[in-house]
Amino acid sequence: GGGAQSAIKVGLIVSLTGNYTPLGSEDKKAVELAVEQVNAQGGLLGRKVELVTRDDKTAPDQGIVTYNQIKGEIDALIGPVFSNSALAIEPLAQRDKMPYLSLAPAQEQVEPIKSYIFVTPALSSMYAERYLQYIQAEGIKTIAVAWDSKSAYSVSGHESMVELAPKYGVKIAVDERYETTTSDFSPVFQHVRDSEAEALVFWGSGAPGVTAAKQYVASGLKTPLFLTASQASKLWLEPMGADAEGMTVQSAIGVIGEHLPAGKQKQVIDQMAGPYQQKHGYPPPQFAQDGYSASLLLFEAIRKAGGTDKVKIQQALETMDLVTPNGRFRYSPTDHSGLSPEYISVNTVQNGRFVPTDWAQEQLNKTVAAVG
Amino acid sequence: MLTVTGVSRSFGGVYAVRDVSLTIADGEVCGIIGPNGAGKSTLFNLITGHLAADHGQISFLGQRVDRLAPHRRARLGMSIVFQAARVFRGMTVRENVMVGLHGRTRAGFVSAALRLPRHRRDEREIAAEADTALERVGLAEWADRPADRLPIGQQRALQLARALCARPRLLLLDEPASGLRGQERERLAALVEELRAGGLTILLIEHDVAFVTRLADRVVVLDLGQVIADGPPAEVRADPLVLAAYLGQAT
Amino acid sequence: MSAFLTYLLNGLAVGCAIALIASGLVVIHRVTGVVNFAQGTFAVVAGLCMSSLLGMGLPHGLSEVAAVLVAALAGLLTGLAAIGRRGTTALSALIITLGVGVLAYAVEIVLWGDQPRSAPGLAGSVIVAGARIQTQHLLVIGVTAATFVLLALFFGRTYLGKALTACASNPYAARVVGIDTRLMGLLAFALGGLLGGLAGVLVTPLRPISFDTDVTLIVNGFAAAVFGALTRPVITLAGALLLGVAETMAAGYGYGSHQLEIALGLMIVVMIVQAGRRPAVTQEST
Amino acid sequence: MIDVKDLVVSYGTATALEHVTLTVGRGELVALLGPNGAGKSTLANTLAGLLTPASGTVSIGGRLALIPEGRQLFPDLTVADNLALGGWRSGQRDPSPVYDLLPRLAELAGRRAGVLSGGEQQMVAFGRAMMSRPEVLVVDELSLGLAPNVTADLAAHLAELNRSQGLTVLLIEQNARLAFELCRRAYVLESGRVVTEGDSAELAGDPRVASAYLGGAIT
Amino acid sequence: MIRLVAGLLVAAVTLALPAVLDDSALAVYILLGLAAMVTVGVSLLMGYAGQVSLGQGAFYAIGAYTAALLALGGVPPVAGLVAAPVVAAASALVIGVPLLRLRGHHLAFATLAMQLILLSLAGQLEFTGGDIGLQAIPQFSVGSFEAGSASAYAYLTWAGVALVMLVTHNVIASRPGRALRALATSETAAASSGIPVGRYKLVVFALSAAFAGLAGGIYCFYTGYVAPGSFPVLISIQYIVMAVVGGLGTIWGAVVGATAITLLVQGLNSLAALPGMPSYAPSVLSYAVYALVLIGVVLFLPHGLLPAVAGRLSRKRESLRAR
Ligand SMILES: Nc1ncnc2c1ncn2[C@@H]1O[C@H](COP(=O)(O)OP(=O)(O)OP(=O)(O)O)[C@@H](O)[C@H]1O
Ligand SMILES: Nc1ncnc2c1ncn2[C@@H]1O[C@H](COP(=O)(O)OP(=O)(O)OP(=O)(O)O)[C@@H](O)[C@H]1O
Ligand SMILES: CC(C)C[C@H](N)C(=O)O
Ligand SMILES: [Mg+2]
Ligand SMILES: [Mg+2]
Repeated sequence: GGGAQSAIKVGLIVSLTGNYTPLGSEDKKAVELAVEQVNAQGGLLGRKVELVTRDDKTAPDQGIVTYNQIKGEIDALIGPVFSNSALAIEPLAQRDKMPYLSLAPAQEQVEPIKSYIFVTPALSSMYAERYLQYIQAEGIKTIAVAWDSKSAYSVSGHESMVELAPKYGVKIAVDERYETTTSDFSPVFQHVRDSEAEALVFWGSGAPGVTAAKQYVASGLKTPLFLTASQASKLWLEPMGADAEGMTVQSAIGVIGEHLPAGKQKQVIDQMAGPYQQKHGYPPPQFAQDGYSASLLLFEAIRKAGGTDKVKIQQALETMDLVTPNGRFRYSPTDHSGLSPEYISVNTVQNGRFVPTDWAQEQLNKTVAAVG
Repeated sequence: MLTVTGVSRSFGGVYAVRDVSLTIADGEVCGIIGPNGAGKSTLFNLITGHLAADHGQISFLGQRVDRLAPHRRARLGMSIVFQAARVFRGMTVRENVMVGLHGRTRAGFVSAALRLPRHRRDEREIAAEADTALERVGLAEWADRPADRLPIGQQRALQLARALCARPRLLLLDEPASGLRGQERERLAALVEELRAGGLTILLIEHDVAFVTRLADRVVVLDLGQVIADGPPAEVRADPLVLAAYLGQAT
Repeated sequence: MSAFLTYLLNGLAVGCAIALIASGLVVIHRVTGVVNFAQGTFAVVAGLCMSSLLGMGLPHGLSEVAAVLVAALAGLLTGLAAIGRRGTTALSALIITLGVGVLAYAVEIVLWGDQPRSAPGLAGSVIVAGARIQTQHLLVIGVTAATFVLLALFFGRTYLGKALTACASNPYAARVVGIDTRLMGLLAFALGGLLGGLAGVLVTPLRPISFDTDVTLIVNGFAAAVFGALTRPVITLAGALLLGVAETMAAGYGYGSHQLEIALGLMIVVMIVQAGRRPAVTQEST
Repeated sequence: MIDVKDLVVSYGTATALEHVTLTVGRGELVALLGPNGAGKSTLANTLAGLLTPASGTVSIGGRLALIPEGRQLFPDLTVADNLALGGWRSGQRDPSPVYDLLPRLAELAGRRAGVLSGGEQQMVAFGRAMMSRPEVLVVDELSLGLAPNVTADLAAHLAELNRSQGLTVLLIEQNARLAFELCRRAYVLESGRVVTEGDSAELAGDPRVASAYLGGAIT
Repeated sequence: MIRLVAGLLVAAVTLALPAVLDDSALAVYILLGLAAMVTVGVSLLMGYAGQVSLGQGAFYAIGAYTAALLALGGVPPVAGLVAAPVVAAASALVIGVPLLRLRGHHLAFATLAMQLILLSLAGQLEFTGGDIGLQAIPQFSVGSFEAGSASAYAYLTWAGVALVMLVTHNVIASRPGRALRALATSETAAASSGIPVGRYKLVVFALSAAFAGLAGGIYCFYTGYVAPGSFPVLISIQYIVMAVVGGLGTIWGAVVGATAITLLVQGLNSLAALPGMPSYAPSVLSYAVYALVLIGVVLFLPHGLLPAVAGRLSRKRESLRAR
């Protein structure tokens, strides 16, 4: 970006076609909303913000092509929701010293840390840990875990869960893999039925989330079903319909904004949720929260950097402390994920909406109070 | 040259060839006739290895061949002209015939990919020999045409040229004259005579009995998968069994 | 034992759903010689339609029938593109059906958005000999069984069925005896669309459908249909059941993350064994 | 019955028939001779409505059946089904009259047509055409691959149908002797043009025709 | 003569492009070349030898993983790049022995299944990096020269394309090539001419796999990242589409097809992302327009782009001569 009056250009590469279209299109809506809002307030540092959007077609090589296409004109990049695309672009962004905020949750992005790469969604390890905290609080000792062996998100979530379970005194009695294309979960339920597990934690995103949950209802299994944040959206709620009632689902704090006590956190969430709902007719799902949070983080960094100097933006990000709909981010040179498990809620579905459990409500009240 | 001993082949319980034994001497032209569905083509497929026999043995040039793959038998010196024209699509007439030289040449993928000198020399020789064969069957002027557009008669001639290119010791012809008119038949007969004079052993299936009579030293008659007559043409044509099963009162 | 039976029954249900997709492929290929890569699309279109119609308050039954008819229409339109023009080869037609599938993405996204949808089906489950199975699964099994019986009878016993088969067996000869191969081909595409629609309507309550679900559907359906040489309904059904049961059993007995490898690998092995029994001459002779 | 005027048919840029005019009267048996590639099959296919003429007219005065070159069966269907489909136009479904004529086919009824021997296939092709109860029959190579006794039987059958029911036949046949025996009149086609036409006996006497079509090993 | 001039012209343009294109265009140019390389193999396999592979992406992946694993293991990149086609071809030989007993649709399915199985395994195995894949693959280098720039990769890629085309050209116009074309029509007749049908099918399968493997090797160095997600089954189908659209059974057709499809996809992608486009633009443009163009080309140019253009040119030339 050149003179003081020229626009600040933010790159956005997400999946607008291909498998991850439903995710990428939500991200895009939220980022567009954030840009609109900042421009309505006179822009950043007096300059307009302009989005340069590209479609990675849910393919890593396309991600690289599009990155190469726009890298010359953008000041910073909000990167793909598809972990594989993100991982393909990140080395290039790092080489070009391009400030990069990722929408993908893969752990590998921050292990090892690359100085220009920052992650916005909570990592799956955090979701795992949060669930274990909840499970411990509920007095559950034995659980079953099912996970999609073809999804990076679910693989690493499962791994963290296995690793952390002893710390919370939880035993994993059934450890069940399935595939993204699995269309029949009765074997999983059968194995859970035959075990002592007191809860079934289900890792997966996309179609299996709905398929399994529906078949769970039909199977008549009494062991409660725990789903992770991948299901915390209308993508899951709508096809589930009444079958979802009573199920336990994790989410980012932003998804249950209406249940939070007033304060800074709630205010930030409402700042997006209201207009989003108005514009699109439904509350912002998980992926929209990520997109919006990434935008806020980037805008704040540019503000702090006082311009679009990439080195300065990077420095600003590494000292970032900002409340977003995803929670309070505290990036540091040793932490490019910035979030902690406190910003994850554990909900049940009531009347087609996510409502925090008592335990989660209590925890979140504390978290939010700490934010101020 | 060729000895077939007790060979049988059935398809789902129906015998197409049943316990056939046959000895073909070097340089002999042997006609095979018989009613439709008698098992003539099946016998050819058994000899050339395109079908596996249920029982029996086949020896060629003193060697057991009944376990060998078709291309191995071809390389030993058997060439067949099929009843149904099998012309290679997407290739010119000349290229089709050049395929016939496959068994006699060596250049493989590597020398072709690298265009080694030996390969270039080979190619020149192959093309030259193919042209000679085309000349012999009267297809020279068609050499550069796409082969699959040829009229039926020319397709038969093409198959014959391809078979000859392999310089076979034994040539199996399955109804080579069908679809040919008088003049063309005449020319084919002349060619077969020329080949015989050159010492080639030939097995000839044909429903044109006059054609067979003229060319064959000996005629074998198959019916219901079995040999019902075997002898000099004139004798066989007079055989009452053959008359009843095959010739009818037409001749 | 009851675990085994559970896996078996559920595997059969999964297989039946695959078989329905495959049946459309078989019908179309058997008549036109075209492998219809838009077959999964018909199911998706029907599923999405059904969810919309139900959402608009139309009763069950009516919604399903309407959705299946829309799929049949989609089949007909696909047929017009794929075989409507004289001189389109089977390979070109295949690429056209691929194109139709992609084109459908755009239409579906504009009409229904990119989010997955579902629809209610038969709720609850039934206990069969100690094994629990979803009622909707039973419905799938029942409809599939009926469909295949009808298909087998139609192609094997009826004159029209034979005339349809004749079209792909030798299109030139079909015209020689006076059969209008184009009309028959379009009929087959419409029937294929109908069968695809049936699959979509039955599957949507079991798993969410979005515009790109067709890929999974077609991969499984193609596997089963190829198993039946793309022409034989009964063997196709066997292939589909093999696929479904293998997947469920693999999951049931602890190989959940290798379902795909096991099921597809098994199919390849069976095909190779079958192929070894057929000499090349008997396949080529005209 | 068959009336062809000034017919031109081409494949892409190549013209296969050039201004062909030809008639076959009701109840007539007419032979069509010509070297390979003359355009005989092209004419047959055009008569059957399978090729569209570039110009000229074709009119057929009754139900036409074609025995196409190269048999052209439905290889995946049984012999019985192949025959039954021959009756697509006429509505005749029962193949028993064909079985009476060609008893061999009755034995083969349940066999897939694709695995039959060459001659057996030719019999099916003949039978299939008969199933449509044709008034006009166009035969592209009758004797192809058939045993002599079968050829003779079929020729006799055609002659009989011609006598009893007035069947009109256009016979394309390389075995000119057979053609001249069966048909009273003949056309000779060369390079897409009719070069000679006339009485069979006359043509058989024409030295040019005789050497081209009657020569060779045929007794 | 005209052919020679045209060939030289194409070569000159190919060589000049990397120097004049910017990074973003170069990325397209490289991916286009890689696709062309694989497609030439598909065309050889399908258009000449008559064997269908719906799993060519598997060999692309094998090449990429081979080069990546070797490079990460400290082997010089050149060795990795040489190993990529070799390992791909070797895998094809092993897989081909059972698979090539199948014909037609059966073979098409089996190759598709093979790719699914292979990717599934790559996604689960430790040493292939699971679903996340292999990252931080070093740049390609020869001795002390490192291919850091996109133009270096462009030259590498197009050198590969030229090599692949040359090999294919030499093979098809020769004894083994004739044998391949023959067995495509009739395996029995081919065998009767002494062609070892099974072995030839295997070799051509391996050769086409080697082309895909070479492309995969270059891909891995260029992107520096390899994962199962990089090789969806759809790319295998895309190669077939490219081969058919360009014109099956012609070498240049494969290149033309790859170029046409890649440019179409990239063009629509850029168009859809222009500011001011409605939110459904990406799907409508990338799906609908792509599909309509594809259907239109296949319907109206059934033999493919190249034969259609070549046919038109030669007809024009003929009519000129006639005048
Ligand atoms: N693959 C097969 N499956 C079943 N039956 C077959 C098969 N191949 C041949 N037959 C049967 O075997 C018998 C012998 O067939 P073959 O082709 O050898 O006869 P042919 O003597 O050559 O007859 P033609 O003179 O009519 O060509 C026939 O009845 C045929 O139907
Ligand atoms: N599908 C086609 N495309 C292009 N040319 C064709 C086609 N079919 C036939 N021809 C050409 O048309 C001409 C006439 O062919 P046709 O098959 O009618 O000859 P024919 O007299 O029946 O020969 P035969 O005695 O060999 O059966 C030939 O030159 C042939 O090569
Ligand atoms: C929660 C989602 C953003 C995770 C996504 N399904 C992935 O694997 O990348
Ligand atoms: Mg025979
Ligand atoms: Mg003809």
